[in-house]
Parts: sequence; structure tokens; C-alpha cells
Amino acid sequence: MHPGRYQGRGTEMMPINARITRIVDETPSTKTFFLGLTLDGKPGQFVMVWIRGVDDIPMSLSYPDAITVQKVGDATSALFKLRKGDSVRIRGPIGNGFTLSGKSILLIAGGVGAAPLAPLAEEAKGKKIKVKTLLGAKTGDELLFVKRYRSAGDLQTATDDGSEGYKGPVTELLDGLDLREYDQIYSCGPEKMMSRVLEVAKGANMASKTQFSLQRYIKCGMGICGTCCIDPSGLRVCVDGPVFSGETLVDSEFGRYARDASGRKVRL
Amino acid sequence: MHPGRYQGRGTEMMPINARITRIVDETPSTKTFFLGLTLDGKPGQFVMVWIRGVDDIPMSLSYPDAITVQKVGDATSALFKLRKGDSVRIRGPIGNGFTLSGKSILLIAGGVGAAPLAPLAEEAKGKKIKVKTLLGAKTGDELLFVKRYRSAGDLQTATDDGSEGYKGPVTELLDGLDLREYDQIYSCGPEKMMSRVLEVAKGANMASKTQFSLQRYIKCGMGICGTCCIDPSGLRVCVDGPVFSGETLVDSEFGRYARDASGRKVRL
Amino acid sequence: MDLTTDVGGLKLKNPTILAAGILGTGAASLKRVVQHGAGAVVTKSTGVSPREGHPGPVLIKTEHGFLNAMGLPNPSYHEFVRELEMAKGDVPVIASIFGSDAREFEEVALGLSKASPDAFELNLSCPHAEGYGATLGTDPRKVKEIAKTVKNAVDVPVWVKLPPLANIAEVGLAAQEGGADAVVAINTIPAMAIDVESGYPILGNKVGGLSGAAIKPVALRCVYELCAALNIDVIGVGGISSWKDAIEFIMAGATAIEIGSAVHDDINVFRNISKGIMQFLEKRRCTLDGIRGVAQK
Amino acid sequence: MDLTTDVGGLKLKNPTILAAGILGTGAASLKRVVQHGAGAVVTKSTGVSPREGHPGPVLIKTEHGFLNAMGLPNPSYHEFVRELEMAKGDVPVIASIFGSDAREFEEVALGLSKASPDAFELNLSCPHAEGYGATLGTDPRKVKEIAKTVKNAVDVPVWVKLPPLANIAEVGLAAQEGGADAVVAINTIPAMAIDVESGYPILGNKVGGLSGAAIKPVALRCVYELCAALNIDVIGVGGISSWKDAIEFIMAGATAIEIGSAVHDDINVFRNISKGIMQFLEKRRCTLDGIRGVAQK
Ligand SMILES: Cc1cc2nc3c(=O)[nH]c(=O)nc-3n(C[C@H](O)[C@H](O)[C@H](O)COP(=O)(O)OP(=O)(O)OC[C@H]3O[C@@H](n4cnc5c(N)ncnc54)[C@H](O)[C@@H]3O)c2cc1C
Ligand SMILES: Cc1cc2nc3c(=O)[nH]c(=O)nc-3n(C[C@H](O)[C@H](O)[C@H](O)COP(=O)(O)OP(=O)(O)OC[C@H]3O[C@@H](n4cnc5c(N)ncnc54)[C@H](O)[C@@H]3O)c2cc1C
Ligand SMILES: Cc1cc2nc3c(=O)[nH]c(=O)nc-3n(C[C@H](O)[C@H](O)[C@H](O)COP(=O)(O)O)c2cc1C
Ligand SMILES: Cc1cc2nc3c(=O)[nH]c(=O)nc-3n(C[C@H](O)[C@H](O)[C@H](O)COP(=O)(O)O)c2cc1C
Ligand code: FES
Ligand code: FES
Repeated sequence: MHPGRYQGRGTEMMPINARITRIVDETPSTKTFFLGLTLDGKPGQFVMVWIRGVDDIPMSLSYPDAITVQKVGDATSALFKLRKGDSVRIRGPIGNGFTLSGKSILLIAGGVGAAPLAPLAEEAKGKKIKVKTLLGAKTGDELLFVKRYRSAGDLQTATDDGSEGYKGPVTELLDGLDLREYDQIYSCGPEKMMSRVLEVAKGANMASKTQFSLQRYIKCGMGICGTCCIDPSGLRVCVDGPVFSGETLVDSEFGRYARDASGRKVRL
Repeated sequence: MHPGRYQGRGTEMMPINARITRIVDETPSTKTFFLGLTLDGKPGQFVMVWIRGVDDIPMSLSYPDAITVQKVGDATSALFKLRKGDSVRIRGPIGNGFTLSGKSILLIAGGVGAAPLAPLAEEAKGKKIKVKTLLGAKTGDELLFVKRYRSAGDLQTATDDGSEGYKGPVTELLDGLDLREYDQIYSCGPEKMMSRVLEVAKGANMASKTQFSLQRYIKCGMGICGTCCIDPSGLRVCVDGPVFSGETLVDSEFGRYARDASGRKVRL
Repeated sequence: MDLTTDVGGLKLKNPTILAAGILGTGAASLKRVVQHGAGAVVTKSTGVSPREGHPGPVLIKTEHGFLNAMGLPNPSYHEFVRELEMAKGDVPVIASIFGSDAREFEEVALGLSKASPDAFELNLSCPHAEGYGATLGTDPRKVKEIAKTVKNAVDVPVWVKLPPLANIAEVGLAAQEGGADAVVAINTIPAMAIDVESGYPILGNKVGGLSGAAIKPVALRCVYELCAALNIDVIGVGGISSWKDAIEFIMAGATAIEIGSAVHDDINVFRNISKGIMQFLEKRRCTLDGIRGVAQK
Repeated sequence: MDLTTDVGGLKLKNPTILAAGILGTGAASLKRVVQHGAGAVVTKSTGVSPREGHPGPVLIKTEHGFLNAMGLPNPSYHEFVRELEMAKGDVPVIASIFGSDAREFEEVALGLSKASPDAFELNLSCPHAEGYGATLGTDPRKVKEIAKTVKNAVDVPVWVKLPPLANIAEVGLAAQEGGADAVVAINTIPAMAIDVESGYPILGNKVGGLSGAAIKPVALRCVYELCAALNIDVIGVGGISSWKDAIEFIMAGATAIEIGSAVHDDINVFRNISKGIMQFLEKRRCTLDGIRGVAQK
């Protein structure tokens, strides 16, 4: 997790033009864009998506050939306006991605954080690894990839308003589990949620068996500009991450603050 | 002989530092410098030799690992001052080189023009091709590589002052030969001498079976600057040559004029 | 698909032009380049008196381009005028000229006019010949004066070739005010290399100019800024070796492009680029005019 | 073999320095670079008020280098002063600052002085932020004024970072007259790239700056000319990624070197270059001082 020389595949890849072949409405706030090309990526890796004339933003691979996007601002709104046949420019896959290991794994996903974990669940199933997923969202119709998680293994859901599954934060579902049954725990979602997962895992002496996919402001996505570096290790989310072991994140800025586009610290 | 895309090997080679391992006095005006490295060159190809702080000049390979230099001006004088252990920077091999073909060949060399033909004679001998050489120089002690030519086949010499061999231009030795006995004729030396060879060959309907190594002012040695281009084909001596078929040279500037460093035409 | 291009007062059958100083020493090699598809050719820069140029090495290949310090070798216009005469033929021949001031530029232009070149390209940008070139090209007043003087002296189009500058648009405007029919950008970027074995600068002249792939993004930026600021044609040059490069320049707003260093890898680069542009336009079902300057929007 | 280097008023354990704007947003990443062997580190350039920077893409890889238009994102000196404090440690930390005039430079320098940086580097050369940077760095009078103002305001060494210019020695002399302890050359070269699929300039800001291998010969020429003209130290930056590159700059006369884009391929580049220099010197049985500037002779 402290590579001197970045080994990630793909950052050398020249950007390519990707024509949108299919758009799927996943939830009221998210859509999946199929890109008509299979990136040689692994779950947890991401691509930089250039919406021409607007911005260049990081998006995880939710399928080998697709990204799943939540509309939150300028660039994602511009993306939502694109139609089948329109194109974006893609660079990637970037970053390390999740490392699959063990015989039984636990996934904890919140909101659009379900995007990078879904292909991991499927890869695990393909390798006959037992998969259990805890999936959370604000409301029932915002639960992302329910079918994919269900067909990959066991699924438990939670919503803030109780419109589906458990009513409350998805992390509370952890109380009912014995974490030691899992060889590896993977999580992606709002950072407050993930830091709660790390806390629980630490309590069970399992911090070294957790992997978290971090969201930080990404500018260059090439390990050069320093925008995405985390305290106190100075590791770069874009090329040293975005996936970090819980051990690396203990006593870090994780769950406490992040930096905005100007580099200013922002409380989470 | 009219390649649209330059095929010559070696121009892509980065210059390398060559330490002089041995210096051999060949004649009062020429020395051979062994460079301690075997260039993957063929007879007739040349290298650009950078004598640091002085100039960068073209020199044919006289051995796989050596150049044989006649002292004529600034750069060659500077080269003559170098000692064993000193170094020059070498780029090459450059150009097309001679094409060996047939069962019996004739070489006509004048002065330091004997340098690129000697390795050709040896290569021919190795391939059991019959070699006959006509070697000319001003005086007997200026005859270059007599031993090498003799051991490669049959040798006849000529000197301007008659101090050795025939007294007179080496081309007059052609009168005693039946050119049709030879499958290919190779020549290197003063251009007036070579143009006489072409004339004789033309007379015997053999122009298409001759190969001449031209000396033109070489600046870039990369086919870019145009200094070495010949009329009327516009072919570049440095990368399209330096070896041209007599057919290409008939009705050209060959034997009549060349250009100096400024591009001005100079009568030969 | 038609690649005919009107540029800087000339009509070209395609927009690829041989750059100055590349295979431009004699009529024969200029004609050979025409055979390989160039839409026009620019000669080696000629001045008032013969120059042998700098000692070697005069051109080296770097990892990402070429470094040269030829030193403006030329036989003077007195001698070159005959070569120019012979060079004329199927495509326009543009005479590149240099001088130390407006008067010298005028003298060379008048001297070469006897051979009726199709246009003149004023080299205001050679980075490695004391007193010539880049020192003139950075000064808008001098650029305007020289352009005006030559323009008044000759009756064919006058192009002004510029050095790469942070404020290139300003200098381009000066050329336009001087009456230039087009500007050509860019010449090489002042640069050097050192031999770590010996500590010697490798070029005989120590400092030279960088050309080839390495400078393409810089040339493209210059062309983009010139096209935004000027009304006259802009001709792009610098690191162009493929049809994609050419399209980038045309999208930036260039009317035509010149090709220099890329002849090293392939003297047929002119034909190949024309072919590539043609295929690109056919696939898109559009024309050169249709894509020209789209990046300005 | 000792690589200790006195440069621009600082003592470094080796002559490799992290360049401004590279992994320099926070104390943590600066420290990580120190762990990888840097002899000193320069922070991201900081100004008077927070800037988010330009929209993306802000950095693209070209065939032979990188193009960036970050747009000087920074949280302002008010916020950055704390980060700077934490960054201090084993090796000198140089605070890079920018402003639109001498007064702003002074304000930022004074503001950051609370964190006691070991030196200041004045960014007079950012090519893609309106009103800042390169427009100042091309004007010798402004360069002198800004250098002098900051030098009078602080009591640590002041370095001036220059844009690539044809007349860089002139601007370097102005910095020296202003009291600079060293000049740093070069910043990126204004450049751009266009997406041929769509005709869009690729960088969010359209125009940006070229860095990396492509610009090495240009940077080397700038350093060579500065070393010939100035008495103060010259720090070379631009396209350095190997010990050979570093030796070229030192032979040109540079006292130390900065490394930017090369961290992309290898964040351990600092240690590797130091090792390579060491081996080179050992083989030659000479010292850094022994080879420094040999190309000037
Ligand atoms: C490694 C990684 C993977 C991601 N994967 C996904 C995914 O699969 N699906 C998804 O919907 N979102 C994903 N995101 C988040 C996504 O990048 C942002 O939602 C998007 O950039 C917002 O852009 P905007 O212009 O629409 O929003 P803005 O209006 O610019 O800002 C809205 C919020 O989005 C965040 N943001 C904006 N720009 C960036 C940026 N360049 N980098 C990171 N965050 C930014 C900021 O925190 C901001 O508060 C991922 C982020 C990272 C770092
Ligand atoms: C392809 C080729 C192969 C050659 N092989 C040999 C060889 O094996 N042995 C040998 O002794 N000589 C060879 N020469 C000639 C050799 O390059 C010149 O003698 C040498 O460059 C003279 O340099 P100088 O500075 O000593 O002479 P100068 O004082 O510069 O000039 C003396 C004469 O040498 C010629 N000359 C000078 N510079 C060059 C140059 N850059 N290119 C071509 N000619 C030049 C000019 O005609 C000039 O009149 C070859 C030339 C060519 C083109
Ligand atoms: C060997 C060489 C010689 C050149 N000579 C001239 C010249 O005489 N006049 C001129 O205006 N430009 C000259 N140039 C510059 C080129 O015309 C061109 O502007 C530059 O090389 C950039 O284009 P490129 O990257 O395609 O080579 C020369 C370039 C090279 C490489
Ligand atoms: C992404 C990026 C950001 C940069 N930011 C700054 C900056 O804030 N201040 C500055 O003075 N130079 C900045 N630079 C310029 C570098 O410090 C350096 O001068 C230039 O990149 C050339 O060095 P290189 O080829 O080693 O990268 C930046 C360069 C890059 C690539
Ligand atoms: S976003 Fe630039 S280093 Fe990660
Ligand atoms: S010497 Fe330059 S083209 Fe041959």
C-alpha cells in the first residue's frame, strides 16, 4: 500500500473517445452509461470522464464497460443531458482497485458507493466466494443495483426513511453480524458511513482486513498535482488509491476532513 | 534506388561515445582509428564522427570497428592529434552501403576511396566471389590497404609518379580488361576518376552494373537539411546514398560539379 | 474530396507545404519533395552574401525532436536565383529570405524576384544566427517595417515567419499591419543539449533550435492565438508528422501547414498527410473549411 | 561521495528539489516526497485569496510531455500558513508564492513568514492564469521591483522563477539586481492540444503549459544562458527525469535542479537521480563542483 513506484495499470493509457451506446435509469438520481468499449479494469478502478467543454471528473467502473453516475452538480448534470450516440472522452482505468481475497466477504455500500462494489460482488461470485452485502440509501427507490447484489449472494438493505429494509443507517446492520465470519470487508459510500465501518472493524480487530474506496477531489488523476493527497501519509487517492486498507486509514484524516478544489480543508 | 521512405539501418541510432583503442599508420597521409566497438554496418555505410569542439564529419567504415582517415583540413587534423584512449562521438552506421552481387566483381579504388572498398573485398572473398581490384594513388607509399586487397583476390596498382605499378591514372588499367567478365563493378575515389569508370562502363553497356560511393558535403547526415542532394534526382547522398548505381548517375551532376558548405556549385 | 486551399494569396492543390530549410538547398530536391505530394515548397533561407553555416554537429536527434544550428548556410541570392528559376514548376515555390534589417531583406527579395518566386517568406525567426532572425522577430516595430518594405518592393504575396513567443499575437498583428498576406508560425525554439561524457554542448554552435514532435503543442498554441487575433491567413508549422497533427492545426484555425523535421522519417509525409486528411473529411462528410477554426468557438 | 549543495542561501543534502505545484498542496505529501529523497521541497504556489483553479481537464499527457492548466488553485496564504508550518522538517521547505503585483507578493510573503519557510520562490511565470505569472515575468522592470520588495520584506533567501524566454538572461539580470538569491528556470511553455474528435481544446482552460521531457532542451538552454550572465545561483527545472538530465543541467552551470512531471513515472525519482549522480561522479573521480559549468568553457 506504500508503493514507491506506481504500479497501477492504465494511467499510461491515452484517452479514447467513447460513444454512449446505452443509458439505463437506475434510480431517480442515478443513471448508468454504457460506453461501447471494454476497459481492462478491475472493480474499484476509475476513469476520468471528459464531458467536453464542461469538466473532467472521476467515475468508478460499475461494469467493465460502464459508469453509474449520480447527478450532483455541473458536470454530472451535463452528463445526464447526453443521449445515446453522444460521446465523452475517457482516460483510464486509473488507480489500484479492490483486492479480492478470502472465501467469504462482506460488502457495505451507501448511495452511489454501490457502483464500484457491484462488479466486485459479481467477480467474487464467479470465483465462488461467498458474498454478503449491506446496502443503504436515503429511500427505497434510491437503493442501487439491488438485483446485482442479490444474485451475487446475500443482501440486506437499509434506508433512512424506512421505505425499504431496515430503517436507519446501513452501518447499524453491522450490529447483527459477527465480522470474524468474513475474510475481507469492502466498503464504499459516504465517508461518515465508511469511517463507522472502520470503527466497528477496529473493535473486532479486523482493521487490516478492510478495504475502503475513498472519494477525494481529483484534478489531474495522474499523481502529479497533489490535490488528492491524504493526511498524514501523503498518499495520492488517484494513483496510490482510491482503495486503501483500513490499517492505512486509522488515525488519518479519514472520516474527519477532506480538501476542496482550492486545497482548503473541509470538515466532513 | 528511389526509396520514398528511407530504409537505411542505423540513422535511428543514438550517438555513442567511442574510445580509440588503436591507431594504425596506413600511409603518410592516412591513419586507421579503431573504435573499440563493432558497428552493425555494411561496407559503404558511413558514420558521423564528432571531434568534440571541432566538427562532425562523415567517415566510411573501413573495418567493422574502424575508420581510415586522410588528413585534409581542420577536423581531420584534429582527429590525427587524438591518441589511444581519447574518445570521439559516433553516430551511425548511416546510408545504404554497397550491394554485393554476382560471382565475379571488379573494384576500382583511388586514394582514400580504398577505405570503404576493402571490407567489401573481404566480404566478397568470404562469400567465394572472385575479386579483382584496381588500386590507384599518387605515389607508391600512398597505396592504401594493398595487403587486404591482395589477400582478397587479384590486385593491380597504378600511381601518378610510377613509383609503384602502372604509371598513370588507375582508370587506364581498365583498357586491358574485358568488363563483361564482371557481374558488378564498384568504385570509390576522386569523382573525376569515378566518372571515367562510369564512361568506360557505359561504353561496355554495363552502367546498370556499377556502384559508386559519392562524396558530397554532409551536414546533417539525417536526410533533412538538403546539403548533400544531387542534381537532377534530388536524391540525398547521406541517406539515399552514399552508394548509387551508375544508371542513376548518368546525365547527373556526377563528375561535373558538387556543392560546397554554403550550397554554391563548385566545378570538379 | 477536394483539398484545394487558398492560402496567403496562393492556390494550393493541398494544404501541405515543405518548411524552410528542409531539403530546400536546390531545385532538384525541391522537385523531389513535390513528387512526394507537397502542395507548395519553401526554399532554404537566402541572404545577401554566402554563408558556410556553423561547424558540426549542426543537427542532432533528441529523444523527442531535433536540435539544429545550421547557421543559415546559403550561397547568397546572387547564386541562388538560378536555382530558384529551375525550381519553379507544378506547385508554388516560396522563397524564404533573411537579412539583418529591412534594407537587406529588400535587396534579397528584389534579387530573387528575377526568378519570379510565387511568394516570399520572411524568416524573422532563426534562433541561432547572431544579428539575424529571432532578434528581429521579437520586435513588433521591426517586424512591421520589414514586412512593409518587402511588400512594397515585390508584387507577389509576402508571408512572415514568426518565432515562438509568449506574445506572438502582438507580433503577428505587426506583420499584418505591415501588409503581410500570411504569417507562418513557428520557427524552432531556442534550445541545447550537452554531452555528459565530455561536458561539451553538442551542437557546433552550442545553442540551436528545437523542432519536431516536442514542439507541436507550443506551435499549436501560437497558431491558435494568431488565428484569434488576425484577419490574414495563418500557416502552422512545428512538429507536424501525421494527418492528426495537421487536423489539430486546421481546427485551431490554420489555413495550411508546413512540414519540416518529419521528412526524416518519411519523405512521403506530404502525400500521407493529404490522404489522411481526405479520409478524415470523408468519414465526417465535411470539408476543410467546415473544420477550420472549430476550436476557436 | 558528498552531494551536499549550497544553493541560493540554503544548504541541501543533495541537489534534487521538488518543483512548485507538484505534490505540494499539503504538508503530508511534501513529507512523503522528502522520504523519497528530495533535498528540498517547494510548495504549491499560494496567493492572497482562495482559487479553485480551472475546470478539467487540468492536466493531460501528451506524447512527449505533459500539458497543464491548473489555474493556480490554492486555499490562500491565510489557510496555507498552517500547512507550511507542519511541512517544516528534515529538509528546507521553500514557499512558492504568486500575486498580481509587488504589493500582493509582499502580502503573501509576510503572511507565510509566520510559518518560517526556509526560502521563498516567486512564481513570476505561470503561463495560464490571467494577470498573474508570465505577464509579469517577461518584464524586467517588474521582475526587479517584485524581487526587491519581497527581499526587503523577509529575512530568508528569495528565489525568482522565470518563464522560458528568448531573452531570459536579461530578465534574470533584473532578478539579480532586485536582490534575488537565486533564479529558477523554467516554468512551463505556453502550449495546447486539440481533440480532433470534437474540435475542442482539451484543457479546460484551452491554453496551458508544456512540461516534461519535451521541454528539457529549452530549459537547458535557458539555464546555460543564465549561468553565463548571472553571479547568483541558477536552479534548473524542466524535463529532468534521470541522472543524465541532471548532469546536463549541472554541466550547463546549474547549482541544483528541480523535478516536477517526472514524479508521474516514479515518485522515487529524487533518490534515483542522487544515486545516479553519485555513481557518475565516483566513476569520474570528481565532485559536483568539478563538473559544474564545464559546458560554459
Ligand atoms: C475515485 C472516485 C470515484 C467516483 N466514482 C463515482 C461514481 O461511480 N459515481 C458517481 O456518481 N460519482 C462518483 N464519484 C464522485 C464524482 O466524481 C463527483 O460526484 C463529480 O465529480 C461531481 O461533479 P459535478 O461537476 O457534477 O459536481 P460539482 O458541482 O462540481 O460538485 C459537487 C460535489 O462533487 C464533488 N466533486 C466535484 N468535482 C469533483 C472531482 N473532480 N473529483 C471528485 N469530486 C468532485 C465535490 O465534492 C463537490 O462537492 C467518484 C469520485 C472519486 C474520487
Ligand atoms: C559518405 C562519405 C564518406 C567519407 N569517407 C571518408 C573516409 O573513409 N576517409 C576519409 O579520409 N574521408 C572520407 N570522407 C571525406 C571526409 O568527410 C572529409 O575529408 C572531411 O570531412 C574533411 O574535414 P576537414 O575539416 O578535415 O576538412 P576541411 O578543411 O573542412 O575541408 C577539406 C575538404 O573536405 C571536404 N569536407 C569538409 N567537410 C566535409 C563534410 N562535412 N562532408 C563532406 N566533405 C567535407 C570538403 O570538400 C573540403 O574541400 C567521406 C565523405 C563522405 C561524404
Ligand atoms: C535543419 C533545419 C533547418 C532549418 N532552416 C530554416 C531556415 O533556413 N529558415 C527558416 O525560416 N526556418 C528554418 N527551419 C525551421 C523550420 O522551417 C520549421 O519552422 C521548424 O523546424 C519547425 O517545424 P518542424 O517541427 O516540422 O521541423 C529549419 C529547421 C531545421 C530542422
Ligand atoms: C501540474 C503542474 C502544476 C504546476 N504548478 C506550478 C505552480 O503552482 N507554481 C510554479 O511556479 N510552477 C508550477 N508548475 C511548473 C513546474 O514547477 C515546473 O517548472 C515545470 O513543470 C517544468 O518542470 P518539469 O518538466 O520537471 O515538470 C506546475 C507544473 C505542473 C505540471
Ligand atoms: S489528483 Fe492530482 S495527484 Fe491525485
Ligand atoms: S546532409 Fe543533410 S540531407 Fe544529407
